[in-house]
Formats: sequence, C-alpha cells, structure tokens
Amino acid sequence: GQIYPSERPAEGPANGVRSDVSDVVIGFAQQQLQAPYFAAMQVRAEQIARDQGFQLLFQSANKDPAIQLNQMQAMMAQGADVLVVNATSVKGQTEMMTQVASEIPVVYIDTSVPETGMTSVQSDNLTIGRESGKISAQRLLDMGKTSIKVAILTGPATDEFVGPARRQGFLDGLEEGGLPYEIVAEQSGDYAQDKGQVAAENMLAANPDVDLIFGLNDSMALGAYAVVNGKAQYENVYVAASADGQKEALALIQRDGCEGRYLSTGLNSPSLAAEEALAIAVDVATGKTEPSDYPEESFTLAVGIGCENIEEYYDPNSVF
Amino acid sequence: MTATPTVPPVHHHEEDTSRGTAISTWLKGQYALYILLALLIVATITRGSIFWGRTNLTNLLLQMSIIGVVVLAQLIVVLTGGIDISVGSALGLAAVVAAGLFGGPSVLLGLVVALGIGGLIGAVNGWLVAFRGLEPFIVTLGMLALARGLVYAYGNGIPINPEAADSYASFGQSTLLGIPVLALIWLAMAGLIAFLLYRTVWGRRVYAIGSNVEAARSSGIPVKATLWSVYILAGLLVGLGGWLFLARFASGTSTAGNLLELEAIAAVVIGGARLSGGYGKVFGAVVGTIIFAVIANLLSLLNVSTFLQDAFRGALILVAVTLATVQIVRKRKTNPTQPATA
Amino acid sequence: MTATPTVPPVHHHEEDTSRGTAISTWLKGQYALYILLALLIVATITRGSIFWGRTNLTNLLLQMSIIGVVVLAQLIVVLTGGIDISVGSALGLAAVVAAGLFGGPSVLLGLVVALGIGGLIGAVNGWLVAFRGLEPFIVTLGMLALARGLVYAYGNGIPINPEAADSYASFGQSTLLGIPVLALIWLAMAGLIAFLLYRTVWGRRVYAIGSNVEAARSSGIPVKATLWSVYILAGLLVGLGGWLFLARFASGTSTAGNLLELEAIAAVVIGGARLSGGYGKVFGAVVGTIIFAVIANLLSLLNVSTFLQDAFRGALILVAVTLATVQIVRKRKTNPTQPATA
Amino acid sequence: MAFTAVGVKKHYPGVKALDGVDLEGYAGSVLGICGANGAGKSTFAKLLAGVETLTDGEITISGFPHPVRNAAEAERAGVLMMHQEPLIIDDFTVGENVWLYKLREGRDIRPWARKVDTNSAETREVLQGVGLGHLSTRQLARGLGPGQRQMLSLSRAAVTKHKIMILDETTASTSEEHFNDILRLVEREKNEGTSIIFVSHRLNEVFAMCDRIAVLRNGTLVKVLDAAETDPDEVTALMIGQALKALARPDPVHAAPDQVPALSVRDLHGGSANGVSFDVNPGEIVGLYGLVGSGRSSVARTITGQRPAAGGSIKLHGREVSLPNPTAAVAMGIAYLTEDRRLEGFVKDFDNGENMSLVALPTMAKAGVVDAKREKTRIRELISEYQVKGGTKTYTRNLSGGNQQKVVVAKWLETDPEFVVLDEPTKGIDVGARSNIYQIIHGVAARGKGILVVSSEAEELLSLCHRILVMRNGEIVAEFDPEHATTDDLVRTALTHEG
Ligand SMILES: Nc1ncnc2c1ncn2[C@@H]1O[C@H](COP(=O)(O)OP(=O)(O)OP(=O)(O)O)[C@@H](O)[C@H]1O
Ligand SMILES: Nc1ncnc2c1ncn2[C@@H]1O[C@H](COP(=O)(O)OP(=O)(O)OP(=O)(O)O)[C@@H](O)[C@H]1O
Ligand SMILES: [Mg+2]
Ligand SMILES: [Mg+2]
Repeated sequence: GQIYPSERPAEGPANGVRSDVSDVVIGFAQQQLQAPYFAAMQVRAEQIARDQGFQLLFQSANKDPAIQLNQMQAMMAQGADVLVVNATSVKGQTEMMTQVASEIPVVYIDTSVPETGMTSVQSDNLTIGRESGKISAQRLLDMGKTSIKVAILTGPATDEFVGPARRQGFLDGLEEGGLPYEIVAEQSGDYAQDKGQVAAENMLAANPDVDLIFGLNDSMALGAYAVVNGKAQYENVYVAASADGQKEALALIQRDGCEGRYLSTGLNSPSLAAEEALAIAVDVATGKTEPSDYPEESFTLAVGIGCENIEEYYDPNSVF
Repeated sequence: MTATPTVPPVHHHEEDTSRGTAISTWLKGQYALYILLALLIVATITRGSIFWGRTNLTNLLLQMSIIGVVVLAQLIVVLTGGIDISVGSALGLAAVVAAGLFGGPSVLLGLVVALGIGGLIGAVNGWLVAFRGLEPFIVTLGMLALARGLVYAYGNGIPINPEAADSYASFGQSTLLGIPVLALIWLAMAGLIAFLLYRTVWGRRVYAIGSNVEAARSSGIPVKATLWSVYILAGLLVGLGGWLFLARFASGTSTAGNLLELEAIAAVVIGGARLSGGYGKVFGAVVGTIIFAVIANLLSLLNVSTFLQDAFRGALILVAVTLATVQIVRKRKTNPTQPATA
Repeated sequence: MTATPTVPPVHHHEEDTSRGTAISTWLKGQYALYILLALLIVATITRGSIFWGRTNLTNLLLQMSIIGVVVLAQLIVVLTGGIDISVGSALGLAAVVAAGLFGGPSVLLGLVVALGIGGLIGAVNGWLVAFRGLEPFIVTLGMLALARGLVYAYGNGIPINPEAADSYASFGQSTLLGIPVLALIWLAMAGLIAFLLYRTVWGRRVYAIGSNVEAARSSGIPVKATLWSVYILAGLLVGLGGWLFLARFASGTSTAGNLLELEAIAAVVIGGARLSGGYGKVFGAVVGTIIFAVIANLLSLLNVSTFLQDAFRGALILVAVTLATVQIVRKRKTNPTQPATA
Repeated sequence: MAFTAVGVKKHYPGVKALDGVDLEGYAGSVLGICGANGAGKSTFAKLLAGVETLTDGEITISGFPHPVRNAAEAERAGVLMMHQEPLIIDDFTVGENVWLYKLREGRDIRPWARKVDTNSAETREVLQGVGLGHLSTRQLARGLGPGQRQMLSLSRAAVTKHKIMILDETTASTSEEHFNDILRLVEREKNEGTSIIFVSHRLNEVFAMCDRIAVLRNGTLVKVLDAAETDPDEVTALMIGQALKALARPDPVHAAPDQVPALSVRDLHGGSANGVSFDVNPGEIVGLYGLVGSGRSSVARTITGQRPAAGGSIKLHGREVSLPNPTAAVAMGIAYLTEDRRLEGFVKDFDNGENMSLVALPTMAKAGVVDAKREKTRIRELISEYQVKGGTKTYTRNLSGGNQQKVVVAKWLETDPEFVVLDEPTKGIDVGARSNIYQIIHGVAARGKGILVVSSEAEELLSLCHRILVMRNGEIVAEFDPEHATTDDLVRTALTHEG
C-alpha cells in the first residue's frame, strides 16, 4: 500500500470548511529559531492567533527537513486545517511537500518549495539586499571612495537560497550605486552575532585594508560592528547588512545618523510576512477563498534602510 | 562511566530454572521499558485518540526507522567500549552521494552506493581505532567533520535530488500489511544484529572485548580484526540508514543526519547499554529508539511551545532516568560492593 | 637442560634523577604538542606575517579564552571517567540569565549570577551522577536539552542585551601588559585547576576515582562527595565561561555556547586525556584548546570556502592524530598488553 | 620434550625481567618454577603462552613448525595458561567463561559461526571438577571472589586441547581443600602426557606436585633441581640467596581482666556471615580460618564498612560504631586490606608512591594541600621497608604480583590504624618478604592495635597469630590456640560437615 495515495494538491481545508474562525486549526511549521528573525515571527503569529481566536500549532525544525516532516505530520494528526510552512530546504523537500500538500493546503512563508503547495508569501531577498547595497554605495561614494574592498559574513554551508540571494542582491546594489568592489574575504558567521564577531575578527586580521564588511543579516553585522567599534586600526572599516532590520542595528543607525559606521540594512519584516500568510490560511480554512485563488508567489515589502529613512522604521518597542 | 544499574545482583546461587522467575528477573532490569510505558500512559491520557490513531502510529514508525538503524550501529560500537559520533554525518554523506552519483538513476543502485559509502567510512574509523589504537571519540569526531564537509562540498550545500526521486518517494511510503516497509527493514536489521550478537562467536567476541579488552587479547581473541569488523558493520548500517533517508525524503539534503549521533547514543544508553562497553542489549536499544521518537512525537502532539520543547525534553529525560533508578538505587544499598561509578 | 650456576647480577629500578631524561620522557608523551607545532609551521608558511601579527594573536587569545575555561571544566569531569555534554547549553543559560536578570545592570552582578547558574547546573548533574549512580552521558544530555530550552524560553529566542552592555564590551576588550584580560582569566583558571589536581588531596582523589573507582571506594575515599564537588566545580567554570561570553560579545544570544561540548571534549581528548578516566593533564587540555582555536583561525585566514571548512577540519584532525601516534604505535608493538582502546 | 626455551630475554623499559633463560619442559612431567617476587616467573609463563613478545631468544614447542609469536599461535601449539590474575570476563556468565577459549582465532572464525552451549551438563560437570559445583552456569562472573576466579579459569583445562599447561600461582588464594582438587587434575593431565608448569610461593605445594624445580633469580635461571633430591631449604637458599630464619612467634599478649577489647563483634550478619561473635584485644593478632566460601571475607568486609551489616553490633574500644561505608571506617581508624588486589587493591594509573600514600594522604597534607616533600620522603622509606622491587615512580600495575601486594599492604599499614583487618595479606608474596611482612604485623600489634588476619593457609595462621577462629558455613565453629594446634586440626574442623 501507499501512505499518500494521491499527488494532486488538496483542494480545500484538510477537515472541510469551518464556519467559525474559532474552530480553525492552523499549523505553523517554522524552519528554525536560532536567529531572532524567526523567533519574532513566532511571537507575532501567536499574537494574531490570540486576537482572532483560531488555534495555532507552532513547531520549529532546527533547520532539518527530517524534523520538519515529523512535525507537519504531527500537526495533521492533530487536525490542522491549513499549514503555514517556512521550508527548511528549497530544493530538498519537493517530494516530501508534494505528499504533504496532497492532504492539506500549504501556505509558504519566507522560504518555499517551488511547484508544491498553494501559494507563498516571501520576502524578496534579492531586492532587499539590492536596496541596502545601494544605500551603502551612496554613503561610501559620499566619503570619496571610488572603489572598495569587501569582506562578507555569510550563512552556514546549508544556506541554499536566502543567503545567496541576499549576497547577490547587495553586490548588485553596490554596482548599481556605481561603486566598483573587490571581494577579499568571505567567511561564515552562521547568522549568529557571536560567530559573526569571530569570523569578522579573523577576516579583518588577514585583510586590515577592507573598506566594508557586510553580513547577510544584522546579527552577524552587529558582531562585525563590535570588532571595528573603537579600534584605531579599523577606523576606516564600515559595516552593513543586506537584510533583516533588527532593532539593535536600527538603533545604531538612528543613534549615529549619517556619520555612523553602520551604513545600511534591508527591511525584512517578520511581522508583515506572518500577518499575510496567516490571513490567507484563515481565509482558506473558513471557505472565504479557495486554494486555487492564489498566485504561486507574492512578495512582502522590500526596502533598504539607511540613515536617511531610519525614522520611518525604527521602533524601540518592537520585539525584533 | 557509571555502572549500569541493570547489572544483575551479584550473588545468586540457585539456577533460575522456573520460567516465572526468569521473566520476573528480566522485568526487573528493563527500566527503559518502564520509561516507555510511563510515556505511553501520558500520551494516552493527554492525546489518546490522536496518538493511537492510525495516521500517527504510521508516522511514528516512519520516524523511528532511520534513527533506529543508526542506533543499532551505535549499539555494536558502544558494546566494544567505543563510541561513534560520525554516524550522523556518515548517513548524510551516504544519502547525498547515493542521490547524486550518476544522477541517482535507480533505487537499487542507490542502495549499493549508500552501503559502499557507509562501509568505507566505517572501515576507516575502524582501522584507525583497531590498528592505530586511537581513541574512538577523536577519530569519529574527525570523521564527523570530514563527512559533513564532504556533504557540503558535494552539493555546495544545495540538496541533491536523485533522478529516481519518484521511485524513492513511492518506495518510502509503501506499506506491507499496513506497516511501513521502512519500519520493517529496521526491525529486520534489529533481528539480524540480535542474531549476530547473541548467537554467534563473533557476538561473544564483541562482548568480551568490551568487557575486558586485555583479557580478550590474552585469551587469543582476534581483538583488532573483531573491532574492525564492528566498525565496518556499523558503517554499513549507517549507509543503509542513508538510503532509508533517501527513501523517506527523496532528496539528499545537506542537513541529512545532522545531530543524529547524540540521539543515537542517548537511545543506546537509555536502553541500558554501558558506555564503557561489554553490556547492552538490542531490545534495550530498540526501546530506547522508541522512547525518543515518542517524546518528540508527544511534544509535537501536545503542541508544547517551541521555546519550551527543548526544556521539556530535557526535563523528561532527567525525570525518567532518575525515577527509573529509584528502585535500583535502593537495591544497591543492600549491595554496596557494586561501584557507584565503574 | 642448562643451569647457570653463577649468581645473577642484582638489578634494581633506578630513579630517573637526571633532569635530561625526565624532560625527554615527558617530550615523548606530548603528541598534542607536535600537532600544535605542525599547525604553527603550516600557519607560518602560508600566512606567517598575518598569523603572527599582533592583531591576530590578540584575536586568537580572545577566541580561546571562553572555550578554554569550558575545556578545563570538561577535563576534570573526564578525569573522573564521566563526560559533560551540557557545558555548551549551561554556558548559554548562564550568559543569558546574567544578561537579563534585573536587566543586567552591572558586570559584577553578572558574574555572581553566571557563577550561580553554572554552579546550580553542575550541582544537579553531579547529584544525579554521584548519588543516583546515573550515566553522566544521559544526565548531561538531559541537561543539555533542558538548559538550551530555558535559554530559548528566557528570551523567546531573541538576544538579551544587558543594561551594562558597554561596560561588558569595554571590559572584554581590556588588556593587561598587552594581553587580553579574558585570556589572563583563562590562564589563571588553568593554573588554579592544575594546582587543585596536582597539589591537593582532592586532586589525587579525582584521579583515583577515575582510574579505579572500586579501589578508591575501598580505600575510604568519599567517592560520592568528591564526584559531586567535581561537577559543581565544572559548573562554576562553565558559569564563568558564560560571563566571559558576555564580556566578549556584550549580548546574551540564544545560540551562545551551541555545540561547544563537542569541541571541549575533543580538546580534552586531543590533549591526551583518556575518556574512561584517570588520565589527563591540564597542560594537554590547554594545548588541545589552542590546537582547535588555531585550526579555526587558520581556515579563516586562508579564507577557505565555507563548503570546504568542515572537510578540512576533519581531515586535519584525522591526519594529525594518526601521524602523532605512528611512533606511539611502534612503541606499543613491543608492549602489546596495552589496550588498543582505553 | 614439550618445549625448549633458549636464551630467552624480556626487557621492559628500565627492567630486565628475564635476561637469558634456557629451560626445557618434558611431557608428562611437572616443572615447578620458584623465585622471589619479581624474579620473572610470570614473565616466563607469559612468553611461553605468547601473551608477551620476546625481546630476544627463542621458544620452540614440539610439533609446532616455528617459534611462537603470539597468543593465537601458542594456543595452536597447545599451550594453556592460567594467569596469575585469571582471565575472566566479568560480564560473561560462569558458563561462558568456562568456554572462553572457544572464541579464539583459528577456530570458528566465520562470523556466523554459532557459539557453544555454555549451560550444558558438561559445563556443570567441569565446574564440579574444580570445586565450583555450587555455582550456577548462568550467574555473572562479576561477583566471584579471587579464589573462585582462579578455579573457574582452571576449569578450562578440561575443555581445551593442550600439551602444555601453566599454573601461575593458581593456588595463591585457595585453601588446602582446593589444592587437592588441583592435585587430582594435575595427576590426570600428567597421565595424558601434558607438560605442566607450576608456579607457587608455597613450597610444600611445589614439592607435593613437581618432578623438577627451576629456580629463578632476578631474571636468570639459577638452577634446575630434581624434586626428589632436594628440600625446601635448598630451594629457599637458591631463591633469595640465604637460608631462611625460622619465624619467631609473636610475644603472647597478657590481657588485663577488665580490658576493653579493641574490637567486639556480636551476632553479626552480613553477606554469608551468619551470627558471628568474637573479640579482639589490643595487641592481639587473631586468625580467621575457613574454606573458600565459608564467609571469612564477609565478616572482614562487614566489620570494615566495605559492606553494610545486616544485623548485629560492632564495638570499637567499647563504643558501638556504625560503618555505612569505608570512608566512615577509615575515619575511625579501621583498615581493610582487600583479598581482591586486582579489583580494589591499587589504582591502575597510579605509581607506587601515589598508591602507597592514597589512604594516608590527608595526614601528609596541610589544609588539603599535599606536602610533596614529606610524601616523597615517606614513600622512599616505605619502598625499602617493604622490599618493593620497583621505584616510587613505577606504575604499580607493572610490578610483579607479589610486589603489588607489598604496595597494598604498605598503603594500609601506613595509616597507623587502630584496628586492622588483613584478608589474605601474603597472597603471592615470596618466603623472604613474607617474614618481613610478619615482622611488620607483629610491630603493629606490639603498639597495642588489634589485628584480624584472614587466610587460607593454616600454616601461616599458626605461626602468625595469638588465637585462631575457624569458620564454617558463615559461623564460627571453633577456636584454637596455635601453640597446641596443627594444620590438620584446622583443616579438619573447617571441613567437618554438620550433623
Ligand atoms: N608490563 C610491565 N612493564 C614493566 N615492567 C614489568 C611489566 N611486567 C612485569 N614487569 C617487571 O618484570 C619483573 C618480573 O616480573 P614477573 O611478574 O615475571 O615476576 P614474578 O616472578 O612472577 O613475581 P611474583 O612472584 O611477584 O609474581 C618485575 O620486576 C616486574 O616489575
Ligand atoms: N549476601 C550473600 N548471600 C549469599 N551468599 C553470599 C553473600 N555474600 C557473599 N556470598 C557468597 O558466599 C561465599 C563466601 O563469601 P566470603 O567471601 O565471605 O567467604 P570466604 O571464606 O572469604 O571465601 P573466599 O575465599 O572465596 O573469599 C562466596 O561464594 C560469596 O559469593
Ligand atoms: Mg608472578
Ligand atoms: Mg575470602
């Protein structure tokens, strides 16, 4: 026999249409919690569930597709109507998600598995990175630089999609901004502040003449900032991030304004994404819409944040 | 390492010929079984209908089968007094290469490749441990990093989907008499290892080496060859695990098998094996596997907050092992020649 | 049949009084030192000027000091024949709570809190191991999950920045005679542990328990109390490590100390300690710490691709330990009663 | 000719354990090997059994094409060795230990080869033959005492084909009763044409069993004697270079009528001890005799906190004490010299110095910090006082069995205990060093301490003690005054069955 007899995507909520929002059960399969961005998404999702009164099953997979499958299956066993999934692997979950999506509608958030599920709410990492890159390029041009040496803090080796997009976007942004660059070093900081700091230390020791060190998220860039901050030998090194808009980074940009050394970051709002994805899920579960009503993907707002537009985005009371 | 509390009481002179006594003696040692029982009771009370539902049981079996095979590999290594922390990475490498080599055109070829990779890794580990006399921990730590590094290098961190992804996927979810085939493969392996350990000369050698390697050597037991064969067999099992991974997920992801080593060792230990070697049972290892799978499943079913899941899992382990030994500690009081730690 | 009627010459064991012999005997055992030497030579050839530059050396010292303290904690546990895989999570918890409790208003209060958390975790681990007779592996595995879970729960996964972040940061960067203060703290701890292990009754007891717990018990050594004190001391060291983490990164991140346990155990083992207990030196552990820090630093300086770093690290470990034992294995050939696996 | 050893040398770092020994063994004949502790007896045996590798020289075994190089080859050549520390796998059952050698190379090498039935009637019969008939074949070997372990390893003789059998101090911790079992077994083997090597420090046993006696000294062969044409005095003289002075009996103790006993035990239960009562006065050496398994060690362990008492009272100098663990006992000045040297005697990774100061260390420390100089000086003194053949920095595990025993005795007596229990104190110690140990024990008694000596050797107790208690089935059944008792009296009392 076969456990999942069909390969066609589910056409309606797994347990039939619910008449009332309070009967709805939504499973949220998060890919990991190791970075604040993902943690903030959970906090927002739980808030929404409380406000609207549906039941939220939230699990996080530690970046492991195997664990994620187990968790999704457990959610289905508990009667979830719709799944919101932040996939752990873009390429590696195709068959798995085909099987899962044959029994339950799947809304992707942040990271999706192409050709499976009903729709995806993504942040446009390429654009976010590009916008941040442009702002950084402008600042550096204003300082009179005509070309720069760059060091990059990347994600782990398992970072198959989001990281490379952010990296490419940022570099494109530098180019579009009219600033030629040379990459002199590139090391992983695992998206974590402490690992980022250590990697930055090493790269800067090997290449003290770097002009810009940028991280694929704010946590790592903050680590790099801690290295250069207050050290005479690195006074000409500037820091930027391609994405996230983490509170601490925004605070730095806010504090030092256009004199600061933390040049830019990109907005990747966990709250916005969570709101949109859950709205779709609830609509499908209550029969307001059908899975086939949605496009394959939609993007959340993508902007770069620098010293000039920081006021719009900095909120000292936000979780993230 | 602490003496395993399941070691039978030191002095008993009569032959336990009556079957009843034998069973009751056996039951006394099975504290892993009590932990499992307690877990199942908790599961039944809190989420009975869902937990015992057909869907969930099928899921559980599937979730256990891959780690289950790895636990068996870990068991035979632990029995010799060694440890293999490379099992997770080795599984990952076997899965990725089996998915990618020649494009991964067939499920059967994948099996051969996965076994080959696993066996090769086991052979290298075993050679260094047996013939070079190196600490298993440091050898397999090196292998852990090396194999994982090769996984990344092989696909540049991007998952590798075999050409035969469809066949893998449909094989992975096929059932026989309602039981997932992957689970059947796991149980067959458990049977095979049990046979090898309990019924063959090789098995006795494994236990002898783990219990007292010097006595084993002086008795003329081929210590090095046996150790090597143990690591190779463990490698083959891990390779099989990699293939099962492909069957279940139809893709060789670069995280395949990540952190599996900790869980495998934990399952072996909670199943009553002694990390210093010479004592441990296949049945215990199987129960240990089930325990960890049920814990993970139950935390999911209870929808415990993700932030708290780790904390719950940890607390559960601590409480379980502590409670299970209350009685054993009491027994030890009357028999204090038993070491507190051995 | 031949009988030698001449009275044989009396042979007796001379004490090695000559200093030269003592040093050469000592040098023979220091294979970790050779690995380090080889690494340093590689570093000098490939990236000499940068590697030996002031900035990089300062970085290296800073990078070593946190893990260095944890390695010391691991060492004393390993000496008793135990293992502590909760060190990483415990460090994380100590760091996060020290950063968050009362808002983390002062560096000194942070130290007290971090030591308190570390000591408490150590006390629980130690109590379960010493007085309940549980396997250290399974106990600390439970604690690994529990402490990490509490880290997540405490800050909902979001980093906690102490109010005194600036003081932490400036303290973390301060130097004394050009040497980072954090590194000095680490070295002072190494000195303290060396003193405790080699010069005190307590230290002798630790080794005795690790080597032969039954002999220790039978000789009237308070095995349980000593074991407990070892885990508590280890916990305090880990707590100190958490505080050093704060001083260095000025933020209690939820990943603080992640996977530190593997590296700590590896450093202890490559430093020559035996996982089954009773044998190991502080000097070796310090060298082991340096080895792993230099490997990571070097891979970074050489700008090795992320995809290949793990593979390089693994291969390096395997090659290093294999080469270093070529001579040892040869020695062992003449003395085959030595166990292959200890 | 069963084996020929020519120019055999074995050098350890710093020690020439054997330095050119030529020796031959004949089929159907027993060769005794005598020598002081550390003379190289065990080393020779291990070389013959292929367990250690020769530094130089050659050992050939008749019928085997080339000199043996390892344990597997020696086994194929027909060598069966009973090690001084018997090869027992603790996690195996008694039955599995009997058949341990079935796991050797050369036989059943195929991994799927099925193991033998270790609980068969044959197994039980074999155990019966070495006096272990009361053991279950299914019980773990872990719980067995040293004597039982020796006999268990001896049982393998009945299930292994061999042409040469080596008994290395197999009788060291067994009593007279078991020696008779061994004697019978050796007779049988001799008749089948086995060449036997017997190593023992009990000269009476050597003379009872052997046809020829080889005397080793410091790694060289002094002489090979015909047993019929020599006597114990000549052997002793060859062994230690001088004739042995007869042992002086200890001075009698004169107990004052109202004296409080150093130790007073009433109705003690624990282990196999079953309602035992006795007193030991200050300055008195009391012997405890009995057969293997009579419960002597249970008494010794219970009154020293090594195992908790199941009932009864223990008074030290008139004060009732509770001894939940050895730590408490040591704190009260009660010392227990274990009979199980391998398991509890010394710390494997400690050198002689560290082992000897293990218990007394707190007295050599200030505020927990060891006074290294004081420790070192004291250790040096102890090494020479106890005639340990080895340096302070030598690992105790590398010493010969007898020298290990000396280290362990020194470790306990160094604490200056109030009450001392010695379980088989001279196990494996040569005749020369033995009288030295006796003198030390006498010295302790002379300082007014109470001493209880457990031994399987009646003769030892008769010459060492003021008073001898005999145990049978966990109870004390008789008391003897050594002045008027003989070995025979003791053995007969110990053996007599109730009824
Ligand atoms: N593994 C070893 N390493 C170093 N020295 C050793 C080792 N084994 C034995 N020796 C030394 O070899 C010498 C001979 O030891 P052996 O065990 O043969 O003595 P023995 O005659 O059996 O003494 P005993 O009567 O005490 O058993 C001793 O000095 C001993 O210290
Ligand atoms: N609690 C117990 N109940 C029953 N039998 C026991 C108990 N404890 C020990 N025994 C057994 O009783 C026997 C005698 O033990 P003990 O060691 O006290 O005697 P022993 O005369 O010193 O013998 P040995 O010479 O073997 O040391 C041993 O076989 C031992 O296994
Ligand atoms: Mg000997
Ligand atoms: Mg006894």
